[in-house]
Amino acid sequence: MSEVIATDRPPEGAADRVAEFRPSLIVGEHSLCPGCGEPVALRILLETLQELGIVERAIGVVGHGCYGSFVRIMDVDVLQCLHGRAPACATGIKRVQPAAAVFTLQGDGDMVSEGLAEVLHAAARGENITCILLNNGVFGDTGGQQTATTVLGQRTKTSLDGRDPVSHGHPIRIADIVAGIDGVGYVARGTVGTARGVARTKRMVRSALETQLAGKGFSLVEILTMCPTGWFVGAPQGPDYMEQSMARAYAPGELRVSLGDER
Amino acid sequence: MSEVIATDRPPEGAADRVAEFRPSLIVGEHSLCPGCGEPVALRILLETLQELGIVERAIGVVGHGCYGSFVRIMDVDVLQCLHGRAPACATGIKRVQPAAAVFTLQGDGDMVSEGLAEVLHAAARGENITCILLNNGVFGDTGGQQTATTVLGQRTKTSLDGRDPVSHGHPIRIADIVAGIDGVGYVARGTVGTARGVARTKRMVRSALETQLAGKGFSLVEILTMCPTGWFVGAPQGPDYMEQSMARAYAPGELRVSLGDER
Amino acid sequence: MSGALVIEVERCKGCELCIAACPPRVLEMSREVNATGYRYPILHPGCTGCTACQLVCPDAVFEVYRLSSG
Amino acid sequence: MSGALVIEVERCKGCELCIAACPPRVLEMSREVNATGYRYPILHPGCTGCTACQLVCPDAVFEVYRLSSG
Amino acid sequence: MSSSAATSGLELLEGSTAIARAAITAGCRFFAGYPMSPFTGLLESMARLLPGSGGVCINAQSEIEGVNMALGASAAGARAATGSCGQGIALMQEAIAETALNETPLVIFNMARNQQDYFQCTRGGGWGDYRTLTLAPKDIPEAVEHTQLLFHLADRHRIPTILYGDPLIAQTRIGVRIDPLELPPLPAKDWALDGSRGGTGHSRQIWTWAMGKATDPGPGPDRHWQAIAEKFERIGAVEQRSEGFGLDGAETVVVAFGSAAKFTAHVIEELRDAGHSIGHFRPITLWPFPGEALARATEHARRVLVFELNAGQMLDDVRQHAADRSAVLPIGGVSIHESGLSYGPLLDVPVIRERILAAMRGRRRLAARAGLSAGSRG
Amino acid sequence: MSSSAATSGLELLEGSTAIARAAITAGCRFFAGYPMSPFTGLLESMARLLPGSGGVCINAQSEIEGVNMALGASAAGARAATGSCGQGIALMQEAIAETALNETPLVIFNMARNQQDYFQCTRGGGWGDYRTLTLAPKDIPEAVEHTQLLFHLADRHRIPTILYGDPLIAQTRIGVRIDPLELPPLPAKDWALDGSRGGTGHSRQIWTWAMGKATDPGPGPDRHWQAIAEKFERIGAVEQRSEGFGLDGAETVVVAFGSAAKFTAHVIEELRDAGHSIGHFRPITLWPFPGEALARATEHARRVLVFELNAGQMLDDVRQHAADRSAVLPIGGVSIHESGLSYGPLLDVPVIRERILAAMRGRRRLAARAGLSAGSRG
Amino acid sequence: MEQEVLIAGIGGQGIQLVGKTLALAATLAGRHAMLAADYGGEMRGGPSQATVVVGDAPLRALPIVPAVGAALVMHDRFVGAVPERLRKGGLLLVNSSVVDVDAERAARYAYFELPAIELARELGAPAAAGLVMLGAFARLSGVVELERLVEAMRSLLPPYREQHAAGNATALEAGWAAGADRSATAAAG
Amino acid sequence: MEQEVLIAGIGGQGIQLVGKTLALAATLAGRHAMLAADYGGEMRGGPSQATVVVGDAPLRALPIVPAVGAALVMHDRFVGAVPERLRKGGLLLVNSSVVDVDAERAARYAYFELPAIELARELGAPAAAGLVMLGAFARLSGVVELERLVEAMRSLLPPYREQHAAGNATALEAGWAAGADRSATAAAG
Ligand SMILES: Cc1ncc(C[n+]2csc(CCOP(=O)(O)OP(=O)(O)O)c2C)c(N)n1
Ligand SMILES: Cc1ncc(C[n+]2csc(CCOP(=O)(O)OP(=O)(O)O)c2C)c(N)n1
Ligand code: SF4
Ligand code: SF4
Ligand code: SF4
Ligand code: SF4
Ligand code: SF4
Ligand code: SF4
Ligand SMILES: [Mg+2]
Ligand SMILES: [Mg+2]
Repeated sequence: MSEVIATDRPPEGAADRVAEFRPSLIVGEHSLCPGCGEPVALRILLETLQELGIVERAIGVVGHGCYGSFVRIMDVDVLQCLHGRAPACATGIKRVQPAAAVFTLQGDGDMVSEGLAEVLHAAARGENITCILLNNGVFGDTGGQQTATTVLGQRTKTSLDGRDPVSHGHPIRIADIVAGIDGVGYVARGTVGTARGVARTKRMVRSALETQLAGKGFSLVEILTMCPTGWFVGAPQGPDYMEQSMARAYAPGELRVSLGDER
Repeated sequence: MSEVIATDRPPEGAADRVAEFRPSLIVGEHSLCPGCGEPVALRILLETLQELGIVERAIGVVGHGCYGSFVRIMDVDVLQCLHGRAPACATGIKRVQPAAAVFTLQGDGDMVSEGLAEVLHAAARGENITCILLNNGVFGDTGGQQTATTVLGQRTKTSLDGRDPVSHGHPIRIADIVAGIDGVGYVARGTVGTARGVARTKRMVRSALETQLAGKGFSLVEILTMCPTGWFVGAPQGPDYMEQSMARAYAPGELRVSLGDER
Repeated sequence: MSGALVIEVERCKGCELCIAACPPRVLEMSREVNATGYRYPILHPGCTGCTACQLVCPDAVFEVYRLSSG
Repeated sequence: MSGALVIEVERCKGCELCIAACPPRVLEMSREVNATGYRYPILHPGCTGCTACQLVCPDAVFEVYRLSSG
Repeated sequence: MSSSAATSGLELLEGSTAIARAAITAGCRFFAGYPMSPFTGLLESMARLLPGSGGVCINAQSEIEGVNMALGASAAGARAATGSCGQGIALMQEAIAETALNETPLVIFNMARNQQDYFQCTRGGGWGDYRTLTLAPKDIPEAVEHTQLLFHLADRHRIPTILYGDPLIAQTRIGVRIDPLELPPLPAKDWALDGSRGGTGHSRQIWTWAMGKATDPGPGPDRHWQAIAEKFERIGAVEQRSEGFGLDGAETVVVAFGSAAKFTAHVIEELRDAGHSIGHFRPITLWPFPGEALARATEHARRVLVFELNAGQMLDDVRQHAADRSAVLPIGGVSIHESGLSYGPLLDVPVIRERILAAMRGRRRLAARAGLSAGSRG
Repeated sequence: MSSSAATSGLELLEGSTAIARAAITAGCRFFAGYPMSPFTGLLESMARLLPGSGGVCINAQSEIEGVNMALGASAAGARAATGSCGQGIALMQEAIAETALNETPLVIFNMARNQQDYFQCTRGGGWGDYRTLTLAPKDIPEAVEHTQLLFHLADRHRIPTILYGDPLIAQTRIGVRIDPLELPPLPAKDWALDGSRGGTGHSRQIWTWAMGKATDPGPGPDRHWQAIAEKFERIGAVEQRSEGFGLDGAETVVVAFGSAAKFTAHVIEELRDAGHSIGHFRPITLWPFPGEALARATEHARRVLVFELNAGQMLDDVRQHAADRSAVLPIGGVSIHESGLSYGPLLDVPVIRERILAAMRGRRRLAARAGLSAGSRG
Repeated sequence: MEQEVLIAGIGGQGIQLVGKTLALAATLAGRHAMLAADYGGEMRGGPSQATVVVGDAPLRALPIVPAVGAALVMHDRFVGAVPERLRKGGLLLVNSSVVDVDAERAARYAYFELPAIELARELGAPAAAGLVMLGAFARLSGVVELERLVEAMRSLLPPYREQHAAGNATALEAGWAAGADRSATAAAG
Repeated sequence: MEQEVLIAGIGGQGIQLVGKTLALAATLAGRHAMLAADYGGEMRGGPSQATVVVGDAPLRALPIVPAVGAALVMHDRFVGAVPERLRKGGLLLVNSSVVDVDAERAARYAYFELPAIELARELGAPAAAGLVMLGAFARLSGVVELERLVEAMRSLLPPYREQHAAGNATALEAGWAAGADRSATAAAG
């Protein structure tokens, strides 16, 4: 396996391009850490908007976290909102522009810590919006402290010897809670640690947006994303670490579906 | 049935007093409406503190609602806290006084509307406190507007034609959500519309406090209480109305128990 | 078993919850009103001392006795 | 099926996620570093054009082709 | 409605309802709020009236939800409002600052319990350099006008604006006419989010840090916040509003705002009739404080008496702008109704008259006690 | 630690850690906060250090949770604190006002991103008549002292107190000594809740409305809030702190606070060495603003230059207290680091020197542009 | 000239409804009216009062009305506040079914009384005693015509209480009639 | 007299660690030290810089240090800021493995260079180039003794990286040794 194939230009013979670098809706470089899962989630979200043909009526509401900087590179209308309040802002937008495809992009700190009330009230209202949660179990942006979804035993800067249920409490399984609330149309949990996970998560994002377009109520996709920096592991170890910690506490899969089962 | 028995003084012969007017911990008259269920809940809570012998280490944290005025008449240490934040305040108290019996007294508006995040985070933290929810499905104190627990179809001043899921969303079953959160020791739902309901609810309050005393984590008792004023029904109709609306949406019973089943 | 009550009529707010709660139905609302204008319960024979009225009353109007000789 | 890649090595941040993700294991990290100091993937023969590398890469380094004559 | 009422055009409306009607007349199409006395009536009126006018009213489950919903609706181009009082407005501080810094117009109805929230309205407890344009109507008819003006000014300057009401305005019922206010036209909201520019490289963005898109960079926080500060300075210069009477050469000038100014004006008319040299000055905008007008009004005054139902908050502004700072004396004070929900006994004509007369007789010390001052010399 | 360091007593500590150590030295036993730069380091230090000192630190799940937890812990008698910056402090406004009005001591660490939150600290956006005693240290050693002083003052007056820090104080590392501050003893907290009086008819109560118990009535909101206002007036008179140099007869006085004052002092020392008649005045307490000292310091000044890194907030206080209001000129301005998280290029010795010299050359207009003023005449 | 009237009684007597009816009737008649806010609750047995001001030009009255020219007293428990606020010589109309005013005090006012509860009971509308008083007051004071009162009363009734309209109208009419005969209401005073 | 030193490079080169080691070493020596806050991230490839001030009395230096008396430049990508901040005649020590300073510029300073990467690689501690530079700088400037540097370095190592202690110490020593020989580091400049 020593021969090296040239990869500096497209192949010469007949060939189909089956995967682009990234969707054209990403219009600049992100500055996130090596091995971060969030840019992968952004890509599949924007690809899905394009595939559904709803780019020109999409409005995003982005919270505070490392993904917050995506506001500079995503070529859709965006309200960068206050930490935790995206579902409330999205509600206001959707109610005055019912034809828009309104989504939020939030982290676990944003949605499950600071914004727990807002997301649950929006869900119970059956608000026709789609919330995308990038769950890495830490406040990445502020350097790796414990959030409401940090799994037991995980070391963070505010749970130095690992999250201990007695002092630091238990993680909240937000997707499970939301799935149990009346008014909710779609809830799923995916990961971006493996190629299969990415492909499956993309289908979930599509289902969530379709649920909104069909007026079937609130939809949520919780995406488990790697944060090697906040987990204090090497970038290559991200997916494995995720598999062994977060993905055990938070089982991937569809938790609530209300559209006919096209898949 | 026309003979009328004198009731202006105790009977003369040998007799046991089997029920007092109210526990000695209630030291004044409340000013709540005729037929309100909240004073009944207060009574059983204070009786239970006495029966458990924990009056001198009980600290209450009371939210904003009609029950807020109980602060004047309950003879235990009380922090009257901000609307919705009782579980957070109770956390601070309990952490610095672990031997105290710390309880909150909150309404549905207080706990499930304004304070949803605080109660859920306290539950997930497994905080050793007992939260008492007086759920009447309306903001009673401000005159009967829709809360997060108003049942579908109920008319309130902000859902004039009845709560409609499309515009006003669905009610939140808070006890069910809390029962599903790790770190929770005891969750139950009772009513005060009937004598049996009152007696049963009192046992629930006792179990909740015992759970706290045993250090088994967060406990919640949701008590369905009549609010004839906010429901726009006559006081005598309160219990029936409750039976047919709230008690259907919110089934009474124990939802999570972690102490040995002494009962 | 046989019971007796003390009813503090002046504290009553006339909500009638006790009336429906009494298993033998021996409570009835008065015709007269108390000083704040509310009708209040009066007791007819047959009280069992079950305390149901006291349990449901929001206004602490009842004290219940059980007579030792049934 | 047989595939080909374009790898924009200058965008790579060396996280190695693509290496583990490639089913036939035909990607390997370079010895050299790019301008910002990161090692990057190089391709050995055997690519199937499955797009796994592109799916997992956070930095949009890959473009994947499937050769028509497999 | 009977023919005479139709002729007079008057309808008997609770203040809250009158304001709701004015808001809808002004084009408000989204409202979200959370009950709190005495704001509750406005929320209820909106819930009753807005759906029938093509709008949406949401009984939010918290003030934070409410204000952020309104922010969202406004970002999407609708005239939007929220409201509360005291504690509820405190919870909105973060979002109010946000709307100022990301330039989303927003109208906030602070149907306050009393006048203790002057600082809250005029300085705010949000973050960063921002201000909230605040109108303090003296009664319901003026509140009806102010409500319409606030929607206009919010859009015109892309700022948060506040109506500082109180229980007397919210809960009194009067015969009133909801006449649409004539206001100059405004440009279309080409900044509002509707998705339409997605994929063009010029999609829209609302962001406090104003970083822009990689394809369409914005100024970034340093330049953007400087620009915001300059904008507020401009607004501060052009939007000052006040009124007064008897100011020409008056020896004593009384300054008061909102409902309280109705009471002081009443007293001062009496005193003028009795021959006293006294005038009345009422800031209509609390921010921008009508400093220039006050300076002119107090040029010849020997004393400037500040009557406000709090421990001395507007005092800060009066001290900064009265011609002679050392002539300023507080004569108001904290006064709370036993319910905790409205004014106490100080809002009373004889009490006010006595305080003014005492100050005019030179009993400065007594009157000054009401003020919360940081060891000032003034 | 090596012997020389032991001799010098200096430890190299990040400002956040030094403050955490000072807080623990002062007896802080409960801390709850939510991450936000540059406050995060303090939270992390507390999480690291407090459990080993018999205390509790909670990484709260929001600022609102954090401040209310701290309020609860304090109500139960512990020295308790919380913190954040800007937006996070905005979210705490309701609770900060509450602690002032229900008299629960509380220390709030506002590790701010810059100086744009002067109004937030000194006026607040809470509700009602209250103030927050605010200390603005100029550097880490002073922050270590101030931290201890704030716990003392919070308990002594039963009020909320604020440390107004910034990134330079939070994130710089210096060799510093955490010496316990000598402070007078305080009475026991007989008001704190511990349950012990339950059932006696005199159980304790902490309640903003101070209604008391039926068996032990309180003053109620009217009298209680008047008493609170009077208390703040007293505190305002006795707790003013400031320092200065070169003020005797100085023609120009520069006023600055916090870290910025370190820079202005540096420049003014240079200018004085160069023979200019210029002095420096630094408010140490922002509330109570040291108005009397400023008035004295500016008695002979021809100009009073205010350097603050915002659009002109302390200006309000300087205008109220400088001997001659019309001599006051803002020379600071909004200046933000491109990260949005710290100061921009204005906090620089040559820039400050140039602005002062320009003002001294009488270029008033230019300098004044930096200020956000409400059409003042001053 | 503005006419102010204080209506005082206890919760459950419909004090606020009487106030609203009067203010609305005046508005319907094209006059300017104000009903001052009330901060007490409307709890049965608690104090309840309403103040209405009516005039022909935009009102100059303050929203807290310290002194009134007329008072309508429905219950003796809360008659205490009246002397503080009713101007000397003002119109004082009391519900003599439950209110006793001593002759000395009555002499200070233009005093009238009406056994409103008995009257209402006779009309078969026992809950409408307040409207009987209002009818009489309107006639005595000339503040507004009977038709306007009836119109206002009807428009204030929620749909589910429309069955009370007829009884209420009768009550207003009976009061109006009683008010016509000044001597029938005027007491010995 | 206070000594200020600017340490500049790119993320991944351990710039912050070098700064901390120096400041801590000075503190351990009983001196007053300050390490100014840095607002750039520490992202690999991004700019990274640290400024340390050392003195014998409480420092008068401001927490943003505009001008320094010495600079330690680890990477040429970010050498740009140095001339703006380094005083004329100041000590300039560059990592000649990756930094090229033209003679003209070098002449304005007390210029030294050290092939720190090569040196570190030779010592078997390729990641410790920064510490090699620091050792040399300490010797050249006299700011702190070698033992203090080693002590500081050790106490900054987290437990799970203790295995690096020996290599790091060697790197500091090698730098210290190179710094002794002024001519060995001094370039032609
Ligand atoms: C009110 C408020 N509090 C705190 C912050 C600081 N803050 C910014 S990003 C962030 C962490 C967000 O964590 P998460 O949402 O999980 O995103 P991640 O960085 O992990 O992707 C926090 C706490 C803020 N911006 N606003
Ligand atoms: C921050 C804040 N918002 C609003 C209020 C106003 N408020 C006081 S009581 C109350 C209703 C409480 O409803 P609930 O808790 O259900 O109690 P109930 O009156 O029904 O017993 C509200 C909204 C407040 N006190 N504080
Ligand atoms: S800190 Fe974590 S979430 Fe943030 S960019 Fe780095 S890896 Fe991603
Ligand atoms: S409004 Fe409802 S909850 Fe409040 S006192 Fe009346 S009945 Fe009880
Ligand atoms: S004690 Fe029982 S039986 Fe007796 S009156 Fe009460 S409810 Fe009826
Ligand atoms: S339940 Fe109590 S308050 Fe209600 S009617 Fe019976 S005695 Fe009276
Ligand atoms: S396309 Fe598939 S086979 Fe080819 S390099 Fe990528 S992952 Fe490997
Ligand atoms: S996944 Fe992407 S960024 Fe990571 S090593 Fe592979 S090509 Fe580079
Ligand atoms: Mg996260
Ligand atoms: Mg309720």
